[in-house]
Amino acid sequence: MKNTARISLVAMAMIAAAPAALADSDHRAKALAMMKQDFVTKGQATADRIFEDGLQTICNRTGNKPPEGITKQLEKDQMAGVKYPVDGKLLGDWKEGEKIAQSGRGFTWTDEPGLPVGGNCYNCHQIAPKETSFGTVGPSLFHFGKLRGNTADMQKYVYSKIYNAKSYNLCSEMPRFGHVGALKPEQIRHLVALLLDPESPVNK
Amino acid sequence: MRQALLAAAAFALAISPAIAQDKPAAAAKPAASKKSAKSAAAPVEEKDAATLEFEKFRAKMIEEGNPAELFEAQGEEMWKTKRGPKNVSLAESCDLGLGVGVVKGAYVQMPRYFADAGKVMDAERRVVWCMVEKQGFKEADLHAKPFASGTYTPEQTSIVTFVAGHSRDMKFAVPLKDPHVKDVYEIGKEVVKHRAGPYDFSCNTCHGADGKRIRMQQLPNISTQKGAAMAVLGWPGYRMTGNVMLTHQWRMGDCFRQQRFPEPKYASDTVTALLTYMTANANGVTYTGPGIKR
Amino acid sequence: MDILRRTVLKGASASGVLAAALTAGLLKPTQVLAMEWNKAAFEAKDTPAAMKAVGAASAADSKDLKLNAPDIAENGAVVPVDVTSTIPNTLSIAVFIDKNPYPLSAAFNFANGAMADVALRLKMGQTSIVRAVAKTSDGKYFTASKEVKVTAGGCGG
Amino acid sequence: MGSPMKVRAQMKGDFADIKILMSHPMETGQRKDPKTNQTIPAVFIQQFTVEVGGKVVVQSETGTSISTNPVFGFKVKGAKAGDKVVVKWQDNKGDSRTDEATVA
Repeated sequence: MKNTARISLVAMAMIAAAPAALADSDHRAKALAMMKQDFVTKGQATADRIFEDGLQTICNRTGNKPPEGITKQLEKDQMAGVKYPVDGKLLGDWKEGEKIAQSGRGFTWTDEPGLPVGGNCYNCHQIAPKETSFGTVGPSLFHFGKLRGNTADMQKYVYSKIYNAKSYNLCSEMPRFGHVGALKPEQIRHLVALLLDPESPVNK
Repeated sequence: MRQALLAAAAFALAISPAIAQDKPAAAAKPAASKKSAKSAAAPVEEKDAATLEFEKFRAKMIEEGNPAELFEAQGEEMWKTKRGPKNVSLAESCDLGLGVGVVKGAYVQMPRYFADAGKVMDAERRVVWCMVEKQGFKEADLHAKPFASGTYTPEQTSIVTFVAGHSRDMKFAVPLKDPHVKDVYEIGKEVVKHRAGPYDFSCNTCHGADGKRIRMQQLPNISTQKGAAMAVLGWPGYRMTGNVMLTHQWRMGDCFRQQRFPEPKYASDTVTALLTYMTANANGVTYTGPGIKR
Repeated sequence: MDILRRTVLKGASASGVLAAALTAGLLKPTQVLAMEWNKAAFEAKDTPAAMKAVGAASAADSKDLKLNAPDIAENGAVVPVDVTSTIPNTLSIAVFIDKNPYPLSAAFNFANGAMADVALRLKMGQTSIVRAVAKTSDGKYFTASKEVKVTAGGCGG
Repeated sequence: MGSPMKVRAQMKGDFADIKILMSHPMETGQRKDPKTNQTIPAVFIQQFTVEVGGKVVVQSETGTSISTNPVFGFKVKGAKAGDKVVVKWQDNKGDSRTDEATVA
């Protein structure tokens, strides 16, 4: 995150030099200054997390509606960073995927650093029907593969969407799980299986 | 990160997106049947019956007796007793905005601007300020362990609970006409939009739209009066998990924790700005007193 | 003093004595508190044993004994429960949680105008039947029960 | 001496509605201290009484499955405004507490 912070400061500086229409409002500037002063490192949550990276800056600056003219290209840039498993297999074990989907752990100041990070999936999505405690921040993924098929293209789509949701929607609310190192490629393909494997309860 | 930097630069300078054209093209999103999403969703309504049940029994528990009242009683004792190195009581020295010693209605009219401190302060911050300035307690001591844990309850928590209890059945009326308060409100509005951290979350990721849930937990939309009221009512609250009394300051910190943010300093400007934004959005709603939380 | 204690949890015949003793003010509260706590009943590890220890081994279901508890508890550490008996001459009410390590949770004895109506809050380790048992002055026992689901929560609060 | 209770009593028609909030940890003896991994010994209220107008109206025995900071509600007929309500509890460690209120 240190590196991210440094770069984002550069990015912010560049944005500050942008035309007036893009300039920070007075209150946003005050809010940023305030937050910079008020947040402190606790556990693994280091103080520099408060700084935006380049993409966050764009989304924050535009109210999550980046200008159409540049959005596609920026999404492509995000997509370019997606790393696939070395063996090229995108479909893992849905049972493992279910475990990852259940866990909401990781990255908070109360989480032990180094322990596996969860996918947080059920926090926001309905997935397998057995789990009735699910969130609604994201769309329901029940019957995801049943409705869309388990094609190679679909596997690649799901994989890259989980790896970096911003590849498809620049200011998506969904975290960039692979990009930030929360989930490893092997874990992401288990989640792909959870959503696409015909044997997964999601598609029953 | 290089891409993000380039992207930011491209955007900032408003130059052609042709930059970075050497990058491989994004995979096209495979076509998916559009009608699928709706038909696939299992009934969500059923779940909300559980939420209704929780709310019903919470209301019943508050009516029948909320352990928060034990803390109100302790706080009242502390408010009235001469304490601290200066041996004065808060009752004879602390102005919560309505005059020295006036407690009734003070909670629902904070955050407000305090000229003596030159700052907008929420109730807890003001209580701490009074304990330091009027009673002579050391700020560092009050900041060292500011929230309840185990069987420990900070004194300011009990005092805030007492203060809050004296605004029961009164309407929130954060003085937004005061330009100082309005300014802090606008800053708070920016704080809730700020996406950062490993998951790109802002407060608004969860609390910026109606009808969202994390797991089974309803997420109030704090930009609306109704949602802000849901978020503000019930604090300070007696938390059934751990049997501790916790303040709205604590809740803001726990939000940031789950947002994967670092920790906001206790009684900081940022937290006051957030509380100003949320509480003022709930202006006009009747405060039901210290609550009970899961 | 044992008379009162037995009356609360066991006594089939001493109830009249209790009422008389209480009414006459013979039992001072300090004496009441000095009484022995029914260790056998509170340390019984299953509901049948606990019910036996309070003398209520054979209790009949009754619609006039109402147990109000949530279908799903928001938090197992604080489960609000009300028990109301409209069975004439109800003397005491006991509450059990079948799946708790020690099922007997509390026993209340009513006198001098106290209605057979109590609100309390229970700790529940898991989903379980919650059971109320009422005893009448003629030594009869009645029961009512309800399952309360205890769920693991989401991620916050 | 335990911490103060909060006792409220109010006439509602022909009965006094009595609500009691006790301040007590109600340790079950089943919990472990996360730091030391030692079992925390049970500390819980075993008995309490409620008196109205000098007469014992409720006598209770309690175990470990009563919630921390216990809350109880009772209804007493024949009480009247002005009657004194006295609640006394005693726990398994011999600690006790007495508090009073007046029927409103």
